[in-house]
Amino acid sequence: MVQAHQRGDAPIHRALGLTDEEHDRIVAALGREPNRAELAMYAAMWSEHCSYKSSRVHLGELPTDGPQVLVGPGEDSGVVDLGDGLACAFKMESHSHPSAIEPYQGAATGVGGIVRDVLSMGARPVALLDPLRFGSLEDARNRWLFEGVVAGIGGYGNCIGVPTVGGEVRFDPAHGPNPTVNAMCVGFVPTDRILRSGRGRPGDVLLLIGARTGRDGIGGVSVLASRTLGRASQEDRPSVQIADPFAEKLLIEACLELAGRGLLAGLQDLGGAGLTCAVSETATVAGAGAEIDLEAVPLREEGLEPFEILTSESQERMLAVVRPGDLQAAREACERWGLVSAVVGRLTSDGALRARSGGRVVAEVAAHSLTEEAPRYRRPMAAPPTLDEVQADDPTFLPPPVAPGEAVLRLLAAPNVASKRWVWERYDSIVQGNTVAGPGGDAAVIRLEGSTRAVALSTDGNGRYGRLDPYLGGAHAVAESARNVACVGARPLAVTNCLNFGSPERPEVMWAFRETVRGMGDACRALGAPVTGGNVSFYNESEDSSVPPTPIVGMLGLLEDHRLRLGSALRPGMALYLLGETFAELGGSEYAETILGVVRGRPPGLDLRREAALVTLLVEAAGRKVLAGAHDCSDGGLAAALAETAIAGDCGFAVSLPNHLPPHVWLFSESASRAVVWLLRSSATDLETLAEARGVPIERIGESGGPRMVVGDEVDIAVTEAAAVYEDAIPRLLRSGRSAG
Amino acid sequence: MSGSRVAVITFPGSLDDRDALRAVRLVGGTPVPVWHRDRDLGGADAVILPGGFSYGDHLRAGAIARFAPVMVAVADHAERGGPVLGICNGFQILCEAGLLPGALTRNAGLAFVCRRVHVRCETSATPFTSTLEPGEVLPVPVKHGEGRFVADPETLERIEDEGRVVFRYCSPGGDLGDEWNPNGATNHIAGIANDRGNVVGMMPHPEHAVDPEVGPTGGQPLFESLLQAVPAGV
Amino acid sequence: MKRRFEIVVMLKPGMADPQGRAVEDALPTMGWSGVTDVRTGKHVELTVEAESEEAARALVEQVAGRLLSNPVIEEYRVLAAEEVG
Amino acid sequence: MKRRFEIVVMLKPGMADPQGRAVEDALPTMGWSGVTDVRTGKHVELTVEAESEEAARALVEQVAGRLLSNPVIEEYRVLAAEEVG
Ligand SMILES: Nc1ncnc2c1ncn2[C@@H]1O[C@H](COP(=O)(O)OP(=O)(O)O)[C@@H](O)[C@H]1O
Ligand SMILES: [Mg+2]
Repeated sequence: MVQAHQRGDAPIHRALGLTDEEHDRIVAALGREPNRAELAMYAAMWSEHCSYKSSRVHLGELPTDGPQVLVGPGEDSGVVDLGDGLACAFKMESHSHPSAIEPYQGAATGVGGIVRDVLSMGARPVALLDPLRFGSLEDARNRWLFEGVVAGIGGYGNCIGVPTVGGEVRFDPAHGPNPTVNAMCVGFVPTDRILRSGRGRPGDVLLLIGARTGRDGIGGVSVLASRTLGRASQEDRPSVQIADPFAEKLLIEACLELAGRGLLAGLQDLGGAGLTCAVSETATVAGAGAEIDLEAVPLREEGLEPFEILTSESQERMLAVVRPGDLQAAREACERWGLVSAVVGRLTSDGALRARSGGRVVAEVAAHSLTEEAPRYRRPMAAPPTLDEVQADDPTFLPPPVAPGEAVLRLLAAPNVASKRWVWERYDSIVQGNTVAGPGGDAAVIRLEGSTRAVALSTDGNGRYGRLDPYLGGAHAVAESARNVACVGARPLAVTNCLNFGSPERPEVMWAFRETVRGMGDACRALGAPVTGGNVSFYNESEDSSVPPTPIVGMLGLLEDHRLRLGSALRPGMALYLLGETFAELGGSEYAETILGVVRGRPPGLDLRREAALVTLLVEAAGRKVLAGAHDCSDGGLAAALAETAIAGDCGFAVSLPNHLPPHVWLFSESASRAVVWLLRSSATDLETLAEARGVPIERIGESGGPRMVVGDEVDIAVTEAAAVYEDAIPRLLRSGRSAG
Repeated sequence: MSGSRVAVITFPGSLDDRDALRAVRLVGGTPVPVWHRDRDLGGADAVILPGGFSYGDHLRAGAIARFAPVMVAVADHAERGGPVLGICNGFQILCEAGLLPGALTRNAGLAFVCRRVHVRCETSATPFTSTLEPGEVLPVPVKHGEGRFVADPETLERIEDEGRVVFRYCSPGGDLGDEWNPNGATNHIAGIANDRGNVVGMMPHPEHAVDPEVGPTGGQPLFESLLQAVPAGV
Repeated sequence: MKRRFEIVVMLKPGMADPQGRAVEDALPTMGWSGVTDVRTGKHVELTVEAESEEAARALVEQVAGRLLSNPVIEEYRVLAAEEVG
Repeated sequence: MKRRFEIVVMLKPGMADPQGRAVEDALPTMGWSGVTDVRTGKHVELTVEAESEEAARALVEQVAGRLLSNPVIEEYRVLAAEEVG
């Protein structure tokens, strides 16, 4: 029988991250005190991480539908239509907390988790991207985190055979104690084979597939997500797990075989809150209940308590919903792939989630009380008092301390701008044989086998902008990622995102969060790219510091014919154009941070109509073969964009300066909605006509060719010199640590 | 007409098996998928051990896979002089199984490396290089963490003297040098053959270098050579 | 005075050991039965030059605890050292 | 009768050990001096059930020599076994 949980133990619920009010809600929901197992279940399910209790009310403002959306937020990952009977499932998630204490395993298990989210939809994972944020590489601990995280992402992605084709790395002192480690996975699934949840029926069998269950992340969800890192890192050891990518690879193949043979009524990954979450969600969406037998769960070690089995977050497990008639075939398929499978329960017709152990009921709660009745908070919000002053202080008009030529080289060596080759050469970006364009360009391109169609992928988020103006930070993240996919010729289709913030219990954090979501929402609406899913990671804080607002956007673009894809490597003998208009906007720019040493002022403005026009123009011009190549302007402005294309193509250029702006402003301003494009001179009028039709400002700035990068009388640098600086910047920072003391 | 039958083995953790099957198809051969528990090669004329992380590459790459039931059939096939190509993890498995000499150890840089490299063909005397001239340079990708070929001095000398080095990492122009060697392999060795030349192992991925849409095409000659070596229906 | 130390770094008890598990699962298929609880870890040998045994040991403890292992997931032990003149 | 064995697998003396070298190079940057000849290897622990000590040992030698180590590049040693009931 269920034994009562004494008020005297009240601190337990607090230790599990539940407030006294939440504890009372549980008592109300049950009509009695919860026992330990039930308390653990609620603690896990009502944690910020699982319930989104602080963010839900705001996320509701994001646009989520469009004709292309087949599955919106709420499921394990969103799914959009790619045409030709194929759909794309994709999602992004954070694994920053574990990565901060065990970078390799923390990052590796993060990849595993997001892959299972995509697998849950019945989709084959076809690509990974990894947006990362660290403190300065001058610091030994940050180098340890950086190298460990990159090794962990590669160690996992490479071993499961899913190419890692893109991502970002940015550096900001505020990320030192709180690195941000996000991972995005993209999968393909035939439209008629998408596994939507809610197909389960009473009587269906719950089949647990994959790794055995151990004492992993017990209460970890609560502790990890509800306590600040400083306190957690002592308590949360079991929450860092050892990744088993080999088991994940088998899990992928087994689950896809089951899905392909139509043996699944549903498929759920086991993530936060483990079995409790998977079973209660499966039951809730099916409008059913569930009976589970904890003794049937294959264990890695003896003596697990019921509450441990119920909330264990052991990796590399999936829960399949199987019709009784299909059970044997399903289990045989698992065996063939060398995977343990176990019938752990079945769906029932009453709404109760009932867990038995040794024949006796150890937990019994209404399934929906764990999910739908989780608390929701509209937490207090307040803009940080100092923000106005910081924004008012605009660096744009400070005198340039160095000549433009030197500034260009210093920007190319700035970690945010410098080549990330050191990172992406550690990732298998070609396995599966469909990588038309891997890392190094504006967006990665993955073709749909047997079709001319392809998806274009990019992740973006500029920490400086978010810090100075969260609304613009959110909007720019969407705009830049749309620009990036448009620069390869793809039309923005849909967005996933990961919102990395500090404690939602602090009004200025909650305010920044709301502003960020507003900015993202407006940009997504303007660019016709709805949000199909994402993840919120709060409590990215340690005692003394918090991450700045760090929204990261993952954009999915569609390329009708990947043979018309644009590259970002400059070719000689072309006419160089700048699309979009340049304003005196150095606020929050890479130039301001690297050359002037200030992160102040107002970030570049964003006219979403202009951004949408630029995106449409790029897609149109690429589709009509007017362009030879394109590269968007982002960190470091026009100067960095030009230099990057020159380095990529080992080809110089000569451009002339306009007279309406000071050279350093024109070169380094980060005005949005701009891209550099090059084309045969014979196509020039076509482009100009298209640009005029779309109302996109266009300026012929020069020609490509020769071994040097020349800008008026201000800049004259050999491409090889620039390339050396650009490529060696990050390796040099890592080496410096090894030699110097 | 259906071309020569080329088996591609799938071990638990194989990753590039689909790519190898696709490459065989692309050059006009008949791909024959074979499972690690199978005891025969499905009547194939040649067999490819594909890249990947068989058994998670635990202990050492290939250490567990070489015990798979199908490896008996692979050994028999090799014994009869049938063509065997081990790519990346397949190369590692062949070394672990003793079908090729030496071993593949942790990259000198201690990190996985995925990069387009160039390799120089050193001999035409294998079923996979018969259409190539020694000295020909092929652009192909590598992607591995344990690709540094090593062997004891005597073995190394024998391999070199007997002309059993099939490929060496090189510059686009065919020159040798550490800057062109992605893993620190001894003598820049990227691929070797057994004494009869019918068993070849290589770290680079020819199966990822046959389709111009997704990469270089330096792998095509290997598959074309193979189809010539084992004509359809012979 | 030089001493040679051996350090063993193993995952903490209870932590999953995928490599050990893979080996254990593979053994029967290779015809070896009766082997259980396979755990794998790192073995490091190094030579330390220091005035005293204590100083050397202290250094080894430092290196083992801060560089060779991560206390969050691993534990280490230092095996008996031997003098190497 | 069950016995717990420990097996150490190290690269052969002549073989380059880049990982050991990396550790050695990292030490001074962390302020530790006097450490040399760092060699890294694998440490494996396993439990064997067999009638006799001899039978158990024979099995361990098999597993260590044919699976856990590759004689081309590595050598192994079996550390003293202990009974675990
Ligand atoms: N962590 C990473 N993993 C994989 N690829 C990365 C990573 N960081 C950067 N890249 C790649 O390097 C290129 C440049 O990155 P970035 O400067 O962020 O591009 P952009 O500024 O156009 O968004 C992109 O192709 C990106 O995918
Ligand atoms: Mg870009």
